[in-house]
Amino acid sequence: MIWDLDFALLLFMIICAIAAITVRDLLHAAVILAAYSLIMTVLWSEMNAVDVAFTEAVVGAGVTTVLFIAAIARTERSSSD
Amino acid sequence: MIEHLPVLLVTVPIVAALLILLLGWHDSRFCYPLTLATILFQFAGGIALLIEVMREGTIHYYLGGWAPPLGIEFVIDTFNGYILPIVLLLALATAVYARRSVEKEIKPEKIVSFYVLFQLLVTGLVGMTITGDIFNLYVFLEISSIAAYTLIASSRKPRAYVAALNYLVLGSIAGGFVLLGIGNLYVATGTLNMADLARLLPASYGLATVHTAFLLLVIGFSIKVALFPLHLWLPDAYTEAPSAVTVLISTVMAKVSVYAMFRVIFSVFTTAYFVETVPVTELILFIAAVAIVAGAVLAIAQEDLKRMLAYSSVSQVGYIVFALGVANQIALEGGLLHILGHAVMKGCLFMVAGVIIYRLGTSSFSDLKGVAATMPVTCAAFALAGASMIGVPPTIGFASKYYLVLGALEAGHWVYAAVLLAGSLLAVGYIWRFIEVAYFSASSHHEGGDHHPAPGVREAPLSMLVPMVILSILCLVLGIFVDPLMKIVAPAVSLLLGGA
Amino acid sequence: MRENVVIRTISRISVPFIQVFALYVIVHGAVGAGGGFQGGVAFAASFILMFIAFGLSGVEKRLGKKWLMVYSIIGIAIYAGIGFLCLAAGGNYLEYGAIESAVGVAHLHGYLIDAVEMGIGITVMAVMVSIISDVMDRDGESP
Amino acid sequence: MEAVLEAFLSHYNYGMAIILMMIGLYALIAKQNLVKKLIGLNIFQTAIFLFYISFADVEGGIAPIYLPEGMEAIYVNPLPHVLILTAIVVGVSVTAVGLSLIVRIYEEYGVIDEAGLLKMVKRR
Repeated sequence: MIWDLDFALLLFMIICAIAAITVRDLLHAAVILAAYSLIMTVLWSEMNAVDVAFTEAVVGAGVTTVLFIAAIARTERSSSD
Repeated sequence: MIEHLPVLLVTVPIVAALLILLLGWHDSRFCYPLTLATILFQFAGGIALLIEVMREGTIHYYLGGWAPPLGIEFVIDTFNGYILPIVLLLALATAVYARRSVEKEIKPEKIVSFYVLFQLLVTGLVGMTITGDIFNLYVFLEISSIAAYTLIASSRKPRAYVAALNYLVLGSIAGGFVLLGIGNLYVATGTLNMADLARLLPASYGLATVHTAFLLLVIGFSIKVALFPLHLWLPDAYTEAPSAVTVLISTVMAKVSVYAMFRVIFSVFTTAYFVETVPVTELILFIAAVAIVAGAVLAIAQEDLKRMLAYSSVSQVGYIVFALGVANQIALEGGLLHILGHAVMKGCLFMVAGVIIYRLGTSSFSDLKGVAATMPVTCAAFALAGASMIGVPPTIGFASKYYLVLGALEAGHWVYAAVLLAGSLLAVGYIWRFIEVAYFSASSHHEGGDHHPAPGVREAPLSMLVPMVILSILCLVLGIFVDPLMKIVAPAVSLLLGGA
Repeated sequence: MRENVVIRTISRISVPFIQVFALYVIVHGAVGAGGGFQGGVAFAASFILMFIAFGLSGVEKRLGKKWLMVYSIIGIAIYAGIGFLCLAAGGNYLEYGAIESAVGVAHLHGYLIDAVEMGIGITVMAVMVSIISDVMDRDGESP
Repeated sequence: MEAVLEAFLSHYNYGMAIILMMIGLYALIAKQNLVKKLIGLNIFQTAIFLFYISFADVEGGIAPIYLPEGMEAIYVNPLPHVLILTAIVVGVSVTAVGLSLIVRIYEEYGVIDEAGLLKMVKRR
């Protein structure tokens, strides 16, 4: 485990998380959430949790994002807050 | 086969659920008998396990043959041996009751998935009851919760979607807290098996990790059981769900959540921890007392029968948690009796509300005037179960409250004993509202309101009437034969107080 | 959705690779990273790619919505069936050693684990695809 | 100073996990938009997973993968990983259910923010 890399990834994650809940466009939020999941994947494989990283890559960045985008496509794209 | 019964209770219903899905596609008439048969099997299994436990002592089942620290273990002792038949009895009654109510309240294309989810919900709850592994408890909790969200949303009313989403958000927060608490326990001890946890925890009672875990678990389960300030999801969810689902989640699911709370607090943390190390009993007592009074007052203020019963559930959960706060033998006996009693009587009351919605299409008090004239048996069942809710002597409700008050007095909580009695008085207030409307108000049918119960309003169909009447009679029978019941309850309580 | 040659060609090329990789993940689960769940989701992801590239209705016609349910049931049946076989062989639920000693074949439990993983993978794939197509399904129009 | 740095280096993971948890909870409670709420739920859940993976990690450990005969190594604790796999499955199912509920709500009421929804529900 390389702690500076770890730390930088965690900082990126926090930035992504804040961005995901503040942007007004929900589609952007969903894509930022996918980026968040991908950073999480890198972090976990770096923490030796390869199984979990694998699952997170497939589920968090893949399926969840598709679900969000599909739902946003069927509802509204803009958010008031 | 009896030694494999614990795992069969969980796996057979899952296979049956898939069978229901497959056959239900072919013809949706297969669903109902299959569901009934499976739950009947589970019920018989639950009774068999209870008898086995009473005779032989605790049953352990190792999944995959791995012994506890490595593998998942199913444990049936006197406590969950007592809870399991209650869960399955109510599930059975609901399954019988569900058929007609589902035909009316759920879109035809969703009936198959309704039965599948019903089966999954019951299975999740059974799993939660019999598991001996705390993470497994979380998994089953989430399985049953997800099934419950979907079941609530299967109603025809669009407001049910909003209620289900609210429940989903709060339920997921609760699930997250429970997961965090389990993580903290694992950090402190390095095991997830409940018996091992109880053995290893005392060494680290001073650690902040353990206190955090306790707090997180208690808050998580408090949301799940809808303890007063955290009950916000409950009224909408219970009111908007289809009647059969309301019966199931208000009785069985609420009770299993209470069971999980008791199990974690008593069997994992032991009485020594939460009475001496972290003295929270005063706080729990206070919250429970507030819940009893506030739930009842809110119930009186409602204009809708189903919503009133939902708030009454908030009040009654307070009674059970109250037993946890007193934490002595007598009060806990009362609390466990109340788990049974409240399941039976609230099941009956919600069934009455469901029948009224089935026949009249509404459960608002203003539309129910004089309903007793057309539905005498239903209203009689309500009166009997309502009497039990108030705590009129020969009923189960009286027995449980009697033990609770005795326990509170023994522990020297005079004020709280008075609160319990006040709760009963308030229960008179809300139960009486329906009785008054149903029996003593002139029928509004001729006054030209916007709702016209056509001449078709008559007594409920037999398949709904039978479970309802049986439950209401059970309120009385269990109350009269409370002594044999205590032979099961008393060992369960000693088990809880004795630690693991 | 507009015709998009690039997306369609790329997904036509990459879908088989994703599927082979998913199968590798499932089968290799016992000794390395991965397993039934991850492989199943990866397999489902290949179908999701097809949904996005070719639209929902075209893929569903080939896949068959009913068949998805059948697949999921087959998967669970494999899993539960092996569990019950262990019971029949005198062990506890999913105690592979029991079958191994009953049949008398060495290293059988490795294959049994693979079979169970396969069952899980099939179920996860079917359930994921049906969830996605449920959420995406909007009168034939795809996002 | 050394001790402070040491403490920071060994605990920053947990601090970050807690910050992420708070961001998620804030979105879950304070955001009006329902999709935003679910995004918050996702962040909240992944933060819990991060907490688990952090305490499973061992200084100098390697990933819990089967090694060829004769090789020795310190593995990181694999049990939390397995637990988190289960929790991820639970998380994605909750997200799927929640999103399909949101879609239904939108079809029924035409709004996906809480204030508007409250108004619509009251009106009916």
